[in-house]
Amino acid sequence: MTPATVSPVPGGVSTGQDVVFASVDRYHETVSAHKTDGFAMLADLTAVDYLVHPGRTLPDGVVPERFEVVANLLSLSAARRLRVRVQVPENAAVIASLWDLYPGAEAMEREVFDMFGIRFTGHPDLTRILMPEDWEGYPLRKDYGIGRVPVQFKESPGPR
Amino acid sequence: MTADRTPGAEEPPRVDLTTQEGLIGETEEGGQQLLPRPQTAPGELARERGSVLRLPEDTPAGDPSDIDLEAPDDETMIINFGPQHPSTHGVLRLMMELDGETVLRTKPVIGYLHTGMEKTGEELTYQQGATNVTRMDYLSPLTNELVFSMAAEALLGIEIPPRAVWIRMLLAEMQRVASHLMWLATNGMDLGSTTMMIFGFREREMVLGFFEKTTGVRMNHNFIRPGGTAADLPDGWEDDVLVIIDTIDARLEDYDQLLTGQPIFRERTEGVGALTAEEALALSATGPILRSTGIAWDLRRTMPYLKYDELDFDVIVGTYGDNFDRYAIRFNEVRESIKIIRQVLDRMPAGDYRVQDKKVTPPPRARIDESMEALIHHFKIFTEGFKVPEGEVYTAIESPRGEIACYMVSDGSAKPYRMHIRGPSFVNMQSLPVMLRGGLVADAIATTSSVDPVMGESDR
Amino acid sequence: MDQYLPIVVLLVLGFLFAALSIVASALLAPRKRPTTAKLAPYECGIVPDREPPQRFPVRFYLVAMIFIIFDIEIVFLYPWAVIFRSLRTFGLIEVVVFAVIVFVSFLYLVSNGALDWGPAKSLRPALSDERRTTQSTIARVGPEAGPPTGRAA
Amino acid sequence: MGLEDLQHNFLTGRLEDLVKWSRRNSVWPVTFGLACCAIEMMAVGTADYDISRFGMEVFRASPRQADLMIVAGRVSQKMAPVLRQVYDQMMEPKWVISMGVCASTGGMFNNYAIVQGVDQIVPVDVYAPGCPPSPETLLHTILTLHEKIRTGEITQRRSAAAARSRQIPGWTPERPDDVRVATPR
Repeated sequence: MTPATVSPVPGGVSTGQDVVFASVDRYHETVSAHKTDGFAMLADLTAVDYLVHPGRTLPDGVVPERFEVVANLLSLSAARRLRVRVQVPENAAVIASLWDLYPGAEAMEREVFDMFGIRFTGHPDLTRILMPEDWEGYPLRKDYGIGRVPVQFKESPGPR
Repeated sequence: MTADRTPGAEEPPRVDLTTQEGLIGETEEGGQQLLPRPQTAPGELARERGSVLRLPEDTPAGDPSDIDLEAPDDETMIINFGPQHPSTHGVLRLMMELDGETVLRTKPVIGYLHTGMEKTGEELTYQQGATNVTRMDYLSPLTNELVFSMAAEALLGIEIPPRAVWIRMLLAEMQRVASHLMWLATNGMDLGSTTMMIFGFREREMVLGFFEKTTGVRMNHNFIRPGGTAADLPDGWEDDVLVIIDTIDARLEDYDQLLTGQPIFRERTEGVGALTAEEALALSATGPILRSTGIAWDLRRTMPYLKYDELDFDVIVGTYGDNFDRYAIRFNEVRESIKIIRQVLDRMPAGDYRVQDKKVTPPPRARIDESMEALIHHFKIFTEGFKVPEGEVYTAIESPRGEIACYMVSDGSAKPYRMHIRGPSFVNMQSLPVMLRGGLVADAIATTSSVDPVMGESDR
Repeated sequence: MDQYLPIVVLLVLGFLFAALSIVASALLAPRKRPTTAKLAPYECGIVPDREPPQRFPVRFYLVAMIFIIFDIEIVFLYPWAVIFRSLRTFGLIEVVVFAVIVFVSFLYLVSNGALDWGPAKSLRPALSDERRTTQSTIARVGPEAGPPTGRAA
Repeated sequence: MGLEDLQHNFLTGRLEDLVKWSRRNSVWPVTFGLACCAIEMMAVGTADYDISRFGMEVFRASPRQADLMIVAGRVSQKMAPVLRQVYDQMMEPKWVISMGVCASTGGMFNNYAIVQGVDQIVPVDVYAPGCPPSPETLLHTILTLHEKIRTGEITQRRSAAAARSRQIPGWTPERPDDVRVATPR
């Protein structure tokens, strides 16, 4: 399923879709290899912050990191989906941009940068897309509070 | 700002909003805006000019006979097709550089309706999650709920009873009819035909009437929940649906005559906002935009979910990829949805409308009084919510605007660990710079309306 | 004197209407000190930070000139319209000649492109000439077709 | 001298009623549709629930020609200054309807992204409950506004004292300092 030259760790099948784990430096190669392999469209690109849930099931060759960038490729001719999951360490949260392979990734990567603070090298315009420009902090990180204004009649600041 | 604040911790200056000079707000978005050409990176400049297929830096964007992109800076004008604008379908801010009336380059600035729904999604249990998700794409709320529920069920690994599947398909297709009618209304209004606005909303009210009868509310239903639906269809629903689809089917001829018959409408949509198949694929556009370029990609057909593989319907595909094709596609998709609804009408099975697994769906209200066990289940589900085994899933379905998908990660607790919704409008809107290049400002209105962006789902 | 009475009445009425509306708004308008936001140009809700461009492309002025041509033409038609009945056919021929002369100048303007505002490069793909309907340029892919074999997939 | 300096006596009574009647029956809303409530606001504008029966025939796009701002939908932090700018550019006398719970109190989105109640940015006249308020609710809100115009002061719509008296003693509305609306300059 994956061209032999690139050596991402196959992640088996999760609910009917193939999953592939790539490392940060082989990420761009893996995606371009799959693109030539028939995956004509990048359906979605998002990230997950595994700060509070490190113990997730990963194939043995993969070291769990705090962030995980998930790119979802779609092959129209074979009607198949493929998820490329990449572990991104917290201190060096930088990963290659897929902008030159799929120009549609530009906005998705800007959203991941805006929400998680993961930088994309080679991205033409890495600025915030959803939050105001002068907003500090990256909202979707697990250590970022939800910013709830306490409701007047319920003094306890607990969950709703 | 991050921690919860106790009320009145420090006395904020109580600004009296009525009588003073008016608060000058900061609407400056710096890097997110369209900067003058010298300050924009070449890659971004090519992107804004709509040359999507990565041309080497030195070749001029598009073919040389193209518009004069090198007009000197002081001759061109950067305008805000701003957040508060009648024809941007919500709070989309399109910044455009114009040479007179011709659009040179465009940059959509979004985020004016960012509601932090993905963060809120991590705070709500699976049982409550549908209420949050249903407010994303407010023209087809049931489609959001469907994709969220299917993701939760995929993680749970449960099979929902056949009647629930068919009810979901019926509601999804009725929602598609309502959404396309709403699009026809606003597209007609944007291009000057207010009668189409009245027609479109009049028919849509009938569909909303049926939704109100079935789910209790006109919008934001929270009716499709993990495990099936919240309630059964009201009895006598067959003739309600029959009346609705027969009236709409008959009235489609008037809309066809009203819009296609108008030379102004045709003049403003034929050949305007053209997109080629390679550009649509490169920009990950889906839905009517992708189909208008000639690629027959409709998830209901190519990657069927629920019971769409047992239904007979056509996927409508365009040829030129311009506004008129997208109008024709949506127009005929209403007919296809009506054809599907007729098949669902006579093949709706009887039986349960939600799965009987006591851990997932609450017991019927009546049984709570009699059996202690039912009361315990009811209490547990509504206070703590049901636990979903650990894992991650990406389910995608065909919403009226394109592929809406839910990437859900669960850590075994009762709340999703990460709930990301792939909004079709968020991605389709990125193809605007390509479609608007070289057109007039009036064409920008027609093309933005033909992309049918819903800001709730693109800003999430 | 009676010939000029209607003109005088018209002038007085015009003046009165103008004066009345200015005085009324000065008298009745609430708070007179407009805030800085209210004086700022309306840019769809965005606080304008750049001053609006001064130079406008020449096409805008061309359209204004065309308007002036026809405006003057109408001004000349007014006196003609008052007495055209007594001029009989001579008056008719005279006004037709006048109109033709003005129209020639309009044709000249249109010929060298004052009115075609269309995009320099017509992005309209090669449209077949027959009239497009909601059925003509779409294809229906039924259940029997295999995976999408669209041109570029 | 202006309308606001009018003394309240029997001579000016009829004039006030006339002015209030004319204002009440031609309130033109500015299109400020944000989210789901905007769809219901549009539904109110069309044939089934027709607000032009109440003189609101047309939704003006530019604030210069509008009297009423219906804040229809949730107001995000990025949208707050834009909302304030459009409100400032509206002509006097102007009113604000906060349509839906998201505009009125932040609704179900009590998080970092939504301004918890539009009354922290603009003075609000009538709050419409519901999520989204059904068209009938919006019509009821509009009639309440008309009633308020009919019985209210001509121009001293909301003097500062009136706004403060309505507050519950001992509770100061928490106004997050990050509402990106700078203090006036």
